[in-house]
Amino acid sequence: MTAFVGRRLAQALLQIWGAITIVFIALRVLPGDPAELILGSQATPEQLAELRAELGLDDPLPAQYISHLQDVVRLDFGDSWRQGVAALDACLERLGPTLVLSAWAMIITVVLGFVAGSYAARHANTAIDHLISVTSLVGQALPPFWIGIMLSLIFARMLQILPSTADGSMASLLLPALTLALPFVGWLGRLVRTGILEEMNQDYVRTAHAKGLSHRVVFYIHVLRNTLVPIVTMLGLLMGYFIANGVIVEVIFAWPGIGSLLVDSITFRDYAVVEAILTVITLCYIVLNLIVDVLYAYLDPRIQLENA
Amino acid sequence: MTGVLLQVDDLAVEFDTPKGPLRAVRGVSFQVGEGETLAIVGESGSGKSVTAHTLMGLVPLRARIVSGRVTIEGRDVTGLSDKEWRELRGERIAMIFQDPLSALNPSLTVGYQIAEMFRRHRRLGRKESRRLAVGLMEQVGIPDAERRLDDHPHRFSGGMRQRVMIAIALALDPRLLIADEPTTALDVTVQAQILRLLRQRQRADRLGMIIISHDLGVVARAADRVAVMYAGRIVETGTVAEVYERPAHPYTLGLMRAVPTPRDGGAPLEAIDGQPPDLLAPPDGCAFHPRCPFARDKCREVDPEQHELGPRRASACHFAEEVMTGVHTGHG
Amino acid sequence: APGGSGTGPAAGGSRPLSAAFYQAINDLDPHGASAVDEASLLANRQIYDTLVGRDGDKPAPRLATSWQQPDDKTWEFTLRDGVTFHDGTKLTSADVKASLDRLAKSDGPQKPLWSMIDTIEAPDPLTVRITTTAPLGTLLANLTLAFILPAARMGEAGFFRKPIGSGPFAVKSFTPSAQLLLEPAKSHWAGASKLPGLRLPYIPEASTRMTSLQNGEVDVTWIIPPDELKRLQGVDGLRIESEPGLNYFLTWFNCGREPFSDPRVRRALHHALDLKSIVSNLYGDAATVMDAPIPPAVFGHAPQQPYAYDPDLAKKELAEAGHADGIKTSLMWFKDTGPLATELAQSIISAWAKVGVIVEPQQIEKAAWIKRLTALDWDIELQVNTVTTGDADYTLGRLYTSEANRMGYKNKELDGILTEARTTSDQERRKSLYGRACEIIWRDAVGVFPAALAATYGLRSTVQQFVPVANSQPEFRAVTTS
Amino acid sequence: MTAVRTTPGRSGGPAPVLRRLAALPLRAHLAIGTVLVFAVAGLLGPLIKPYDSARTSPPDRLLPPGARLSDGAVAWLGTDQVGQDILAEVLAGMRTSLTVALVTVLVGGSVGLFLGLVAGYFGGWADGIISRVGDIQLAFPSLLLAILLAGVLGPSMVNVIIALAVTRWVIFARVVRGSAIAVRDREFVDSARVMGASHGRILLHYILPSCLPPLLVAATVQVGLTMVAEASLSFLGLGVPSSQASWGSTIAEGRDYLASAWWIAAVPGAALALVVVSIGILGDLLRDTSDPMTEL
Amino acid sequence: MSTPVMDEPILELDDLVTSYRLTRGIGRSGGEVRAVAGVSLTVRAGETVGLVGESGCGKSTVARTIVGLVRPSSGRVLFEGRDLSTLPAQEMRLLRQDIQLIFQDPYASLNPRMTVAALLKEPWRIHRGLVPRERWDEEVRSLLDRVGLRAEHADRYPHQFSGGQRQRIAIARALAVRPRLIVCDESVSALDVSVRAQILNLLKDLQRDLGVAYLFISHDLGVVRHICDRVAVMYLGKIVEVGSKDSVYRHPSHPYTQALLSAAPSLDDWRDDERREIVLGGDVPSPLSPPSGCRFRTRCWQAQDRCREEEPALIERDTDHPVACHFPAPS
Ligand SMILES: Nc1ncnc2c1ncn2[C@@H]1O[C@H](COP(=O)(O)OP(=O)(O)OP(=O)(O)O)[C@@H](O)[C@H]1O
Ligand SMILES: Nc1ncnc2c1ncn2[C@@H]1O[C@H](COP(=O)(O)OP(=O)(O)OP(=O)(O)O)[C@@H](O)[C@H]1O
Ligand SMILES: [Mg+2]
Ligand SMILES: [Mg+2]
Repeated sequence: MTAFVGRRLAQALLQIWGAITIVFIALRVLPGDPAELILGSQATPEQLAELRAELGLDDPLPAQYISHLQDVVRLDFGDSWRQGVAALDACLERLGPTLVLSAWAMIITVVLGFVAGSYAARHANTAIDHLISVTSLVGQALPPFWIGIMLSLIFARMLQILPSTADGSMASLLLPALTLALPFVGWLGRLVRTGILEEMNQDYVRTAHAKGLSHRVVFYIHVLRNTLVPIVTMLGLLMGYFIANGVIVEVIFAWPGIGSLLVDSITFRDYAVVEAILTVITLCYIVLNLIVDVLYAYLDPRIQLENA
Repeated sequence: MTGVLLQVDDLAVEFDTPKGPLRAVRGVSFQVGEGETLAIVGESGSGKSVTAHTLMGLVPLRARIVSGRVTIEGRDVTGLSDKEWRELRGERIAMIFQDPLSALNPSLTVGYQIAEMFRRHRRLGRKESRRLAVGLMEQVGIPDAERRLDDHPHRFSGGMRQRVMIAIALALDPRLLIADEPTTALDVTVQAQILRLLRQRQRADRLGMIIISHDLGVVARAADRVAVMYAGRIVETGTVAEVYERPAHPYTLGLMRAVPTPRDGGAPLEAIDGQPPDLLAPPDGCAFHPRCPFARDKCREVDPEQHELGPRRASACHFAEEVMTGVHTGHG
Repeated sequence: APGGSGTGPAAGGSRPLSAAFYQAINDLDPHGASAVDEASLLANRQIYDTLVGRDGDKPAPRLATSWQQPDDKTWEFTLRDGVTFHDGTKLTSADVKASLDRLAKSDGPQKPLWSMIDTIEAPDPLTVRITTTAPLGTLLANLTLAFILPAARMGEAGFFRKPIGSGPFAVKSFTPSAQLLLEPAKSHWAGASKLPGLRLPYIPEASTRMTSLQNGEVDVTWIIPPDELKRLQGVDGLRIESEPGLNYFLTWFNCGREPFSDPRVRRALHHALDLKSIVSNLYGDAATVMDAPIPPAVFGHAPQQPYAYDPDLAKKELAEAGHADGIKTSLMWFKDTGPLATELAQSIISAWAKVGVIVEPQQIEKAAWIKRLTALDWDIELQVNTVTTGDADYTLGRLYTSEANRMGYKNKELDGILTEARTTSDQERRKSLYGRACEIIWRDAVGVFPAALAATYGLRSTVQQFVPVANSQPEFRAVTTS
Repeated sequence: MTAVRTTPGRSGGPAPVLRRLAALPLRAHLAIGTVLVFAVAGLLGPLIKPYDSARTSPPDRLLPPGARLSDGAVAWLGTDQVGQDILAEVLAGMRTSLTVALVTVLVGGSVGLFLGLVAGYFGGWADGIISRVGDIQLAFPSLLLAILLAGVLGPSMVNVIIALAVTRWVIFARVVRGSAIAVRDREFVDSARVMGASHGRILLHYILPSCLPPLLVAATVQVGLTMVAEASLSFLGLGVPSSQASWGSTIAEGRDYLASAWWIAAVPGAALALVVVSIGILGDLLRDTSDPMTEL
Repeated sequence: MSTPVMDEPILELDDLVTSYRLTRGIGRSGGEVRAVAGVSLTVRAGETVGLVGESGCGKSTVARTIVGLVRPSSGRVLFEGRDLSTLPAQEMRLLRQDIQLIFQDPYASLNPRMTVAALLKEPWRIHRGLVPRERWDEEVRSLLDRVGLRAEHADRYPHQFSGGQRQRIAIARALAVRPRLIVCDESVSALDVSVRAQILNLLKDLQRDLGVAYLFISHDLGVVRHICDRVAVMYLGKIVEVGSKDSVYRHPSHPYTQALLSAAPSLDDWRDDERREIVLGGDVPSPLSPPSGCRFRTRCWQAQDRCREEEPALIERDTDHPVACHFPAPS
């Protein structure tokens, strides 16, 4: 177990290093210079040069890279020039809302996805099954922002039953979480459906019936548990998607999350914040995957952590 | 023979396939008595498994019982409801499958899967069920049962898993045990262990048992009586001695001659030519006639009925007597 | 949960007034990197105070009750007595000196405004004396951006996460570019606010912002997108107020580059545009066609004779300039520079196409736009500019000099006028000098100035005493709700 | 017209294909029909309804479907916020959106195919490096990576394709690697090795054919998802520049008019949904039939 | 093809050891399985040697090592006296033709995307010059005929055949390069008895006509007895007993061989119901951690202390029938 976690952590470190490097390369080669954005269009060349030197933008790239890595190890991404605070703080302040939103989206997806998926599996190849499958395709075919704006128009502007922006209430969570979840409800539903159908064909299900167990017991105790195994891995991925897709939803519903901050920070070349955010998201992602792996091993005893 | 445990009359099962109905079982009749082991042999696809599953009320997906009656301990079970079947399965009749790994739920402990029998059927508590499960595991020869109870199936070897399957099947003292190729996935030495265990349990509890196999050797070792299946029909029945010594159907004869024996001295085997028939469109007359060295015009036209050759000895060949003597003259 | 203590649309009397501007408040440091962002200024106006304010196009007393100029380069301000910061300490001349010193030393975008400051002295607690290296006509206008901080505390770490000022509202909580939550200061020299609180959420998506105004999540929001104006006017429970603004679209020609070094070409392109039709179709009431290089609300504005829409004349002039076969050029802008910017750009491009000027549209990203703009690496560009101080110097004096060289246009005469206007403290004189500058810029067609945007406010009917202002930085002290 | 004849004893041939086509479920026909209609419209669109981003007409802004324009033409699907005919814009946008999606999938697919084959077949350090790079990249949610790249590169069609293709190759590489590994140890590959076949031959004749069907299925799915992703980038202002009509940018720009001029976003939105759903259905069908064993 | 002299060794395995490295994560070694732990065996030209043993004992690994699919970690594979591992690649490729492998699963061993003709021509494409192109079609026909298929089958795909027919195709394909030795790894185990008989007969015919030698791997003692000249019994990576068919079957000397023979079901088993059968307890130990000393001692009913400490060598006693046991039964 410890060996497994150790190996996974080594892998995680590698991933983080890779992520930091990708971000560094991407940000340093891109056109646009924070000094100009900071000083605005009225700055003199001398002022610009001074600020660039101060920001360390004049050093050769390898030197910048090394010192950047050193800083990152100390969790020091520098200050956000736009907010005037440590980039990491600026980022962590926004992480909470994103996680809350993603968690709710996850709950909605899982509940609706499992209900739809098991219903479709039980009624495989009926009209309702096809309907569910087409609906799920439509859910993924519509741009998430379109779904979000429509939900907002219908429930907030026309019906006026739900708030359209984050105001701290539970009700204000509903629309953004739903927007985030909807495209994936059908996706998960299809996954659950095929999972169940596949599992139903397994020999052990036949054994369970031969044991004289009721359909409920066979389904809930034998089949569902095994269906969960592959799906749990997907859920880790899904949570990652939610954190990332949050960008769009956060913009629409003025949700104070990490995604909208990221987009702003890229636009304004707030390198420190971009780096902090991407590192934090990568970390979340990696931690999630680690949790998934452990959960996976718990659910599926065939996977042994020791020699996974 | 004492009481009849199982009586099957003219059972026929069809699959709905895109290419039309597939007649997997075509009028099968046999009986199994208390303390008796019936072996069903036949090549792949001859309908052995479908027959066995139907006996358990586990009619496969897209399959349908076309005709026939199945009586278990005198009770007609053909039209039972789901709930009634559930009370029968495990309690009165039980089943063991070929591949003991895939037949066990990979994510539940072995102990749970055994104890489940007591918990669901007998409504016993967790502790009590566990205690009984340990007892069962010891009975089927799993060493260190107490400790292994909480292991998952993948930690057991093939032979041990099959012992677990047997424990599950025997948990509620059923009267009839169906074993569908119980040792095919196992090594010879382990196969010997399992066959011995089955035989012991069957004798001790005076179980009625159906053992399904394509291995004539296994059948010879494990069974009292044999039913040979070909293309969805039983073509010959009798005691092991009767059938092995004097096959009464050309197919049985062919099977026997296709198996290498120490006595053949490496001489070429007498293979059965041709392919098993397409069950979507079985040939007219006797299904075996295209491959049969004895075939005549009658065989091409009339599908032979089972006919008695003696007490509980029957063959579905128009020329059974000829075949029986043929064996004698051919292989002195 | 995120968002702080706001409440849903149905909540009752004690909820804070919710006012959503269309830009994000990133930072509460009034001297920092975002010091001239309109959103930051909006926040700063509630939290801090300045020595001088504006009343129409005239300076008005705020923290300074009066001022005089002992000589051309010296200004003396008398402070209001009894002003306190939110923590109860008194605001004195030491605070003013410290704040102005900090501002002058800052690296932020206000730096150029304060480069001519020589010394700042605080001879007594209620007097501040500023000397400049040369006469500085714009000092009062610049001071409307100089927010005063408590000297003793402004250096504290983390001070600007929950800063203290002497403005009408104190900070309760702040999430950058998400939400600023304010509560009324206990006392204010002009009278304490009666609002239970003030919430300034940032709602990036225009349609969401409109939705939240309509379902009551937000009480005030501005700027209203032009296309929403008409629709909102008919909605129950809402009212629209608008005021000529300080924001305007400008389209510079790169006058240092062929073919735009030729004023005939620039004028021809002017004639090719039917700005009246374009602006009224696109913006309706939300913008007006400009008649000078700066909007009417700005001090120093002088109306000019509009260029007539005359495509034939345009073609003729182009031919005269040697471009009878037309011109191939490009127009660059970034997407969010202003409302309907892309649509405006497309309309302008279409109109020019009709006189044979083929313009490649270059909608680029803001950072790249700035880089190219300052490097003069462009043919034509479109942007929204803001006269932040409300004084023509902020725009004309800063951007149109040969030294600034922002669009390759160099004119010695104009340089002289602009320098004089900056260094004169006689406001009447300044006004006429800027009028002259407007004329030169207009005549030489340094750029096209398509539209001045109105500051349009949408309010719930419950909001009273709200004063719409040109600079998009309304004060909420006097606002009440019914 | 030549008669179609079938050779007895042979599988394949045109007649069975037609028969198989006829046996497909209704939704498959609908999906194929939709895709065909859109393909034809995309090809002929510029001939029917030319689109020019520089031809705006402010007086004709925001007209509802069926309205008459100032030049007398009828805008059957309405006009947008600069007075462009939505029909023309959607037709032109389809070319952009489909080009972006197809090129992205083609580029990502080719890179993924190559790397996946190498990783899956050779294993060892090549696999180690490729898989690790893939892991690193997957530690980045794909939308974020696309945002970062598109933000960095600036809005242009090529950049959108680059940003999206970079996020896709891993998916394809994983699919290919998976099937390559599955096939690599199959007995028929071993028998080719025993025969003395070279790596190149095995890769080309044995591994590649087995990797293509799952790759094709993944590609179909990704074409749809890429179109949606392109729209999302447009929403954030990082997509194809507005001078080049694309469904994504039209939907994104129409979002402010959903309450007043719904047709701007609804028409391309519906088109996008239709195409993506149709492609999705086709992908499902492909998935169901891609195994040659099921052709029996 | 000339009829080779029977006694000439064609394949010699010399203390062959083959291990699998278990990998864990990023290039980390997770230990080794010595699947073949020192096997010496000789196959002579034109003869059939059977290799029997239980699942996992390393039979397939021996086969895979011989045909070069895996590399031995030590020991040698000599083909006609030449060490395969030291040969240059070019010669190696040529030698490849001489040894062919037929697998267990007739469904998995043929490329589903190739027609039978393409499958049979594949080796000629690889080894150019083996058969001139213009004779390909003719050669395909004669190969099909050889294995009892009809010429019109050439254009079909493998999935259009039954299991027995597929195995015939696989055999035809192996014959296409005119090998001297064919390794049959459980080649008939997946087939029904009647079909199995056809294939066994075919293999025998081919040997008679072409003089190929077989290394015949199977767990079915009856089949091995039928087809082989000599038999080697393997247990956990080692050969425990080798000898001519008659001497091994009649006088098994190793306890494992005895148990195996007694456990193997046969048609005659019904005759003596209460036969003295030897039923071994337990399972084959894991090759990851084989027992010390004699590998069989954990299941051996006559194991003694010596078996724990000392590993018995495969010793030839009086006859040509070596046994690796400290206490072999007298033959
Ligand atoms: N689900 C199914 N759908 C269609 N046909 C089926 C299905 N299951 C079995 N069959 C057919 O029914 C026939 C009998 O099958 P069954 O499984 O009973 O054979 P078997 O004798 O058990 O063979 P084996 O020895 O291979 O297990 C076969 O021809 C098979 O193809
Ligand atoms: N690729 C591999 N990696 C690791 N271990 C392997 C590999 N292949 C085989 N082994 C192990 O090597 C041992 C011998 O395997 P091998 O396949 O040679 O046995 P076998 O005698 O052919 O068995 P079977 O009768 O089941 O085919 C087994 O323990 C097996 O688990
Ligand atoms: Mg079966
Ligand atoms: Mg093997």
